[in-house]
Amino acid sequence: MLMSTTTVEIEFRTAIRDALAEELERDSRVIFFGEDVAKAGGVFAVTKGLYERFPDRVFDTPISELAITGAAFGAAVCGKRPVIEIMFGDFLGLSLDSLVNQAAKYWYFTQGQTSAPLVVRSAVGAGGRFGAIHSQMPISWFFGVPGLKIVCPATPADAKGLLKAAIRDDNPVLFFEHKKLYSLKGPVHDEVIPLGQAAIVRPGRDLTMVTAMKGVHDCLAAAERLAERGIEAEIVDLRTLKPLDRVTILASLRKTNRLMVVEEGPRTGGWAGEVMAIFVEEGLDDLDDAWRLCTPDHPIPYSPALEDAFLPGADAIVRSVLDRPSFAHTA
Amino acid sequence: MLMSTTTVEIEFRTAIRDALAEELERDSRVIFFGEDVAKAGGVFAVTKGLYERFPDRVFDTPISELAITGAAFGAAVCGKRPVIEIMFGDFLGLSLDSLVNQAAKYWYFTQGQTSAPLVVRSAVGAGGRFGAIHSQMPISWFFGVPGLKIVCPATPADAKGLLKAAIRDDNPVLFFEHKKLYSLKGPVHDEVIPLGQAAIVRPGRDLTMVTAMKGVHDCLAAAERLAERGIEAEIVDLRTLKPLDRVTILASLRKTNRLMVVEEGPRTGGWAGEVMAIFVEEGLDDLDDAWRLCTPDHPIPYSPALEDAFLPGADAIVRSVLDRPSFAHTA
Amino acid sequence: MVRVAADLQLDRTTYESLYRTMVLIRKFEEMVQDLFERGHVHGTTHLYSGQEAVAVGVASVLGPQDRVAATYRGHGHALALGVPPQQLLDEMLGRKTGICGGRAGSMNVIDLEHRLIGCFGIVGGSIAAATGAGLALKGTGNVAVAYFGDGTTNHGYFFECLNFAKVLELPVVYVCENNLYGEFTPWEDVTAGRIEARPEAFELPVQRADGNDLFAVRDAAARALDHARSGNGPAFLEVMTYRYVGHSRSDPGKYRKPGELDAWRKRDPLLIGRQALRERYDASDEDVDRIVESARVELVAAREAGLAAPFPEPGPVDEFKPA
Amino acid sequence: MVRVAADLQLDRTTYESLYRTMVLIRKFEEMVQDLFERGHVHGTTHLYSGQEAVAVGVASVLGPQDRVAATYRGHGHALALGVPPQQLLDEMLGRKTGICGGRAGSMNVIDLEHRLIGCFGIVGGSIAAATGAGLALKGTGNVAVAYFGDGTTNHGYFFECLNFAKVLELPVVYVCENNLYGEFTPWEDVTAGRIEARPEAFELPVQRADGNDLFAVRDAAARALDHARSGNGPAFLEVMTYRYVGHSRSDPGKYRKPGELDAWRKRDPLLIGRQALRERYDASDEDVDRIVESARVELVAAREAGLAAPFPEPGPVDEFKPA
Ligand SMILES: Cc1ncc(C[n+]2csc(CCOP(=O)(O)OP(=O)(O)O)c2C)c(N)n1
Ligand SMILES: Cc1ncc(C[n+]2csc(CCOP(=O)(O)OP(=O)(O)O)c2C)c(N)n1
Ligand SMILES: [Mg+2]
Ligand SMILES: [Mg+2]
Repeated sequence: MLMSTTTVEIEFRTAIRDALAEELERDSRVIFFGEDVAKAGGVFAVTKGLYERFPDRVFDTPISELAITGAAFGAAVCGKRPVIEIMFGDFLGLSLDSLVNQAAKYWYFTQGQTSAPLVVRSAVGAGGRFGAIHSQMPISWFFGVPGLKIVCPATPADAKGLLKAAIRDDNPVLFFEHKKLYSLKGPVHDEVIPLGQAAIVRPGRDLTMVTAMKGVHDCLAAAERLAERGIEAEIVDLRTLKPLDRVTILASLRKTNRLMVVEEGPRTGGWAGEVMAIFVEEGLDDLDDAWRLCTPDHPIPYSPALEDAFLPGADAIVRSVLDRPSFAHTA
Repeated sequence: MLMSTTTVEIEFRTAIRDALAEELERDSRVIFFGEDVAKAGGVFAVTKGLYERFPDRVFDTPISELAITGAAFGAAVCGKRPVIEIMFGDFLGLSLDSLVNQAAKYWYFTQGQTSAPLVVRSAVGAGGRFGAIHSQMPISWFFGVPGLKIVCPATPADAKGLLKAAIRDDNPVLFFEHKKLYSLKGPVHDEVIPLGQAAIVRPGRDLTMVTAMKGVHDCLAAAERLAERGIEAEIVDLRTLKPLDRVTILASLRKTNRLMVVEEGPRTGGWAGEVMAIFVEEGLDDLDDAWRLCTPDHPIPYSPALEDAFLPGADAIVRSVLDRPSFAHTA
Repeated sequence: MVRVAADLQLDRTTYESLYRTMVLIRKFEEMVQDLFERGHVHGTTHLYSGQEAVAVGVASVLGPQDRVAATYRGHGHALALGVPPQQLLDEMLGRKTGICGGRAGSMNVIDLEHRLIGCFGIVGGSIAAATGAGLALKGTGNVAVAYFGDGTTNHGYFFECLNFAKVLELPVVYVCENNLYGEFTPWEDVTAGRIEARPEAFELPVQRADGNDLFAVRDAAARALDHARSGNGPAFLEVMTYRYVGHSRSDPGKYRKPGELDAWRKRDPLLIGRQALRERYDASDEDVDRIVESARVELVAAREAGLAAPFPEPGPVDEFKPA
Repeated sequence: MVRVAADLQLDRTTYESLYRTMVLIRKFEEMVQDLFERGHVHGTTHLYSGQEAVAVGVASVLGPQDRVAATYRGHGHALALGVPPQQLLDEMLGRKTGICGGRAGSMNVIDLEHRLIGCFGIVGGSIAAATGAGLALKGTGNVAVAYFGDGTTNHGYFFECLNFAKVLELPVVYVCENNLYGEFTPWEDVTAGRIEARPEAFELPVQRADGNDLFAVRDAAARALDHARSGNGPAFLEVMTYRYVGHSRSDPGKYRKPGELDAWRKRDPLLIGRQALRERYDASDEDVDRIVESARVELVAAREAGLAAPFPEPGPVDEFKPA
């Protein structure tokens, strides 16, 4: 292609499709399979047209998550670069055994001789009224597993650049796509974005907001409103949860001394706790305040009246900041 | 029984067997099943003799973790109180879907009309040279799931009292048995020990060690050696990881101002991070120092030479304390 | 298996009420689709239109203490079991008056009072739940029923549970609703061999029935239930049927073979039902229309009341059931 | 399936080397057990004694680019594939010189150089891995082999993968080593119907063979491999065999039927192998003893070297493979 950057805005879902297409094109070891991903193009219309272009390497499977994930592992250690789709992240419980017990340990067992380079794409997150079993964030199920990378893009550009990096990565990678972002439009580039690097998507001096995926947009909206009150939030989009970019987080905290972690996911046992633990371990001297805004510790409700209140949107973020003693004077 | 307390010491495994037997005796809704648990009495000889006493309610199953866990759920919502054994905690990936997507959500969906009262017993933990796929701590897979209780006993008395409580509890409960504790002897009582209450197993003023399971014994041994140097560690045995006893932890921290969390499990994404996050959120003013001692972020090695170095035993705990600036003068 | 001539036992009143339930389900689904399009029902729904004879036929031979586990495509199963349409609709509307207070939504309906231990959004979840229910019911003379689709017969839950139930001789009837597709994929494309060969391999008694004919379903279900109820272990039923609308909201619908939908519409369970009312029970067209109208009226009222019902109030929720 | 008269192609030298491998496996396992009892091998081990003809028979007809996935009971499969006994032993001893540097241990051995993509500690893991290997090998003329036991045929992985492989026509040979027990449980107690009925339901070609007779295994394996290699999709092989020692270290061993062990010992694969050497190849007792002795000597040396080998040094390990 001639243009390395384009100002044309494309949808998040298209960015993912383009990344897949370009990697399938670039590397004949890449294969892509899952339920209804080929002929039908995916239930979120993410993968339309790929089967037509790569009929030998894009295919539909039975409804068999154990087999799909296990087969991805076996193919990966025999030279392929499989990308699989597990339709909803909520179904990843059925993939966990294979990912954790096989894929994540291969690199260690073989002493670096080889590894299991595979990518699991999965639609996650709430807000779509899909109810408690089609809206979860399965991150906490995997976050404590050594050897698995976890990618969580917030924009079309990151979705594309990170997915390409994930496919080229030699480790098993979980690639989470927030359903509420699929229709988000934005510019994209041809860059491969390295895994493990957070991005400062808004600079600020008063407070560091650490977040990911849809949370980035909620934080951005909240930050605008906080700015009207003179509070300048710096927003760290983690982009990759594993490996976690401690350097960027800590650099921001050294500036602001205040940490707010915004995670869509249950408060107990989420990655927000890990970010806070890192802060304590590495930034104790700079610590003025630190807290997290997550979802309550109960299943995700279906009713719009309940789901909206359940999720940490921009309103809740603003409120949560203004509730802190150190910002109370601005409230 | 006449004696409500006995000074006879029994093994951890016997305490579990007794709890099962007494609950099977007390409540005819209790059923117990799993792989090789009945006729053979379990691979760790925990459940010997139960089948002979309760042939209708204790039975062997096929090697089918999906079915075992799913059947426990279905039986629980139809009036039974199932206890299942998943032989090694490492296999719980195969149980996750049913526990997370069905059992943990029933109470919420039915608005408290009913719930899924089931217990999953499982042998966990390293140190037995079982290698990376028979030594894991699956806690992090479940720790972020609302609606699941997690019990982690450290002594025969707690194993018995907590298992009885788990069986009587109306929620799904994961009951983890550390392999290295099975042969540990100790006194037992007839008490049912409420879930969600930590125990101060050693008082101290200088430092709070928060830990569980085998870590309790390692911390106790380390504390004796630290005491020789004038450092008095208070040890909190969590006993239940979910619900987590914040009150006991925070009370101890108000006294010592220093927190060390000792967790057998990968540093990233473990429950140690959650304890530190709680400390930050609720105890920030009292914070002098806080850190965690966990296992490195890679799979568990088989070789004794590697496994011993991998695990946070008493030596490592002592070293870790003496490495802190605030204790450096005593080193 | 014992042969039960279930159809002979159906008097006109009973059959009329079964026919009415089929009509109610169809109209309920049409209403849900309409309310979805108007933004009152949210997220996604999986409609049962076309498969009514299965749920109603099976439910017609269930006992009061039997238990049922259904799927995300569960409105029909729920209504056939007697879940009040009002409460079911209110759930979909996200109202406080919903059967689960608006917490669960279309895919996760539970109504223990009406024998429905759950609708399960995970493929295979219904099979596991019913297998466990069978464990609880063993020896009581009651039976657990699992509904699931053709696509689900490729799932680990299916195989593990069928074997489990057979080994333990559990009273479970597994009802596979073969509607030719799992989502957008024809079942033959992803399924090796015949579906019935699978339960046969586990030595379960297997029946196939016309899923659009209530009498055929009822007859086969009665035999399967009887087998399980009498302590002979699990039984399997494959019913051939067809869904008229998309798998769920986002269905591109390209997969149907030309003429397929029309051919099935000619064998519409409501059409067959109406014919039966006329031919077997001598009902007039007006008699049938009166039934249809009564179902319509009931749903019009439900719709109105549902749309007027209050939303639940957000508030703190206990994570655990207290002691 | 094409019939390959594999046994006819075995010249004496080749057969002698296969027989020697069987002997090597037996003696290796005896050595491991002894070293376990002396505290040099740790944790748990699952020995292959009694099943040698399976691993050696199948391996004897594998091609150089085929791939194998084995189980926690994998020493025999590894040795049959050519994994050096020294490196395998050193792994069990936890030494730096082990095939995985002491990191993996008995249950998780991997040796890609010798076609072994892994030994899998999770029941069914080998089946999934081989299925994926088949995906990678499709169209290359190479085949993936999965080993697993009777008990594993009740696991979700088994069913999902067999269906998956058949639907996608993957070149995989599934070898079920039916040794009558899964851990301490007789297979009939937990298995509904015949095992072969399951792959049959998926329309895989199925063979049963005497797992204690290398020629029988080899013959059946050659046919199954040929089927898969020629692009006809997966094939299934059930071999009947018996393990002499406990399932693993903690085996109470109460479950064996009286006389069963003795009866199987009379059909010991080494006995049958020795007979074949004598009868089919005219070898003398001394010829055979010389082979046995050579295996013994190799292992005595391996034992000595293994016990003298260094332990790995603990040190920081990268969580991820760097770019
Ligand atoms: C474990 C799991 N995998 C995938 C899905 C997504 N999904 C929902 S319905 C469905 C198709 C099921 O087809 P079938 O069993 O034939 O039932 P039908 O919808 O046709 O009634 C799929 C793949 C799911 N809900 N759960
Ligand atoms: C998923 C899983 N469940 C349970 C176990 C424990 N386990 C190890 S071997 C075994 C028995 C397997 O029996 P079989 O398949 O017949 O193989 P064999 O050991 O007889 O060779 C069991 C239950 C396991 N490793 N993985
Ligand atoms: Mg279907
Ligand atoms: Mg076996």
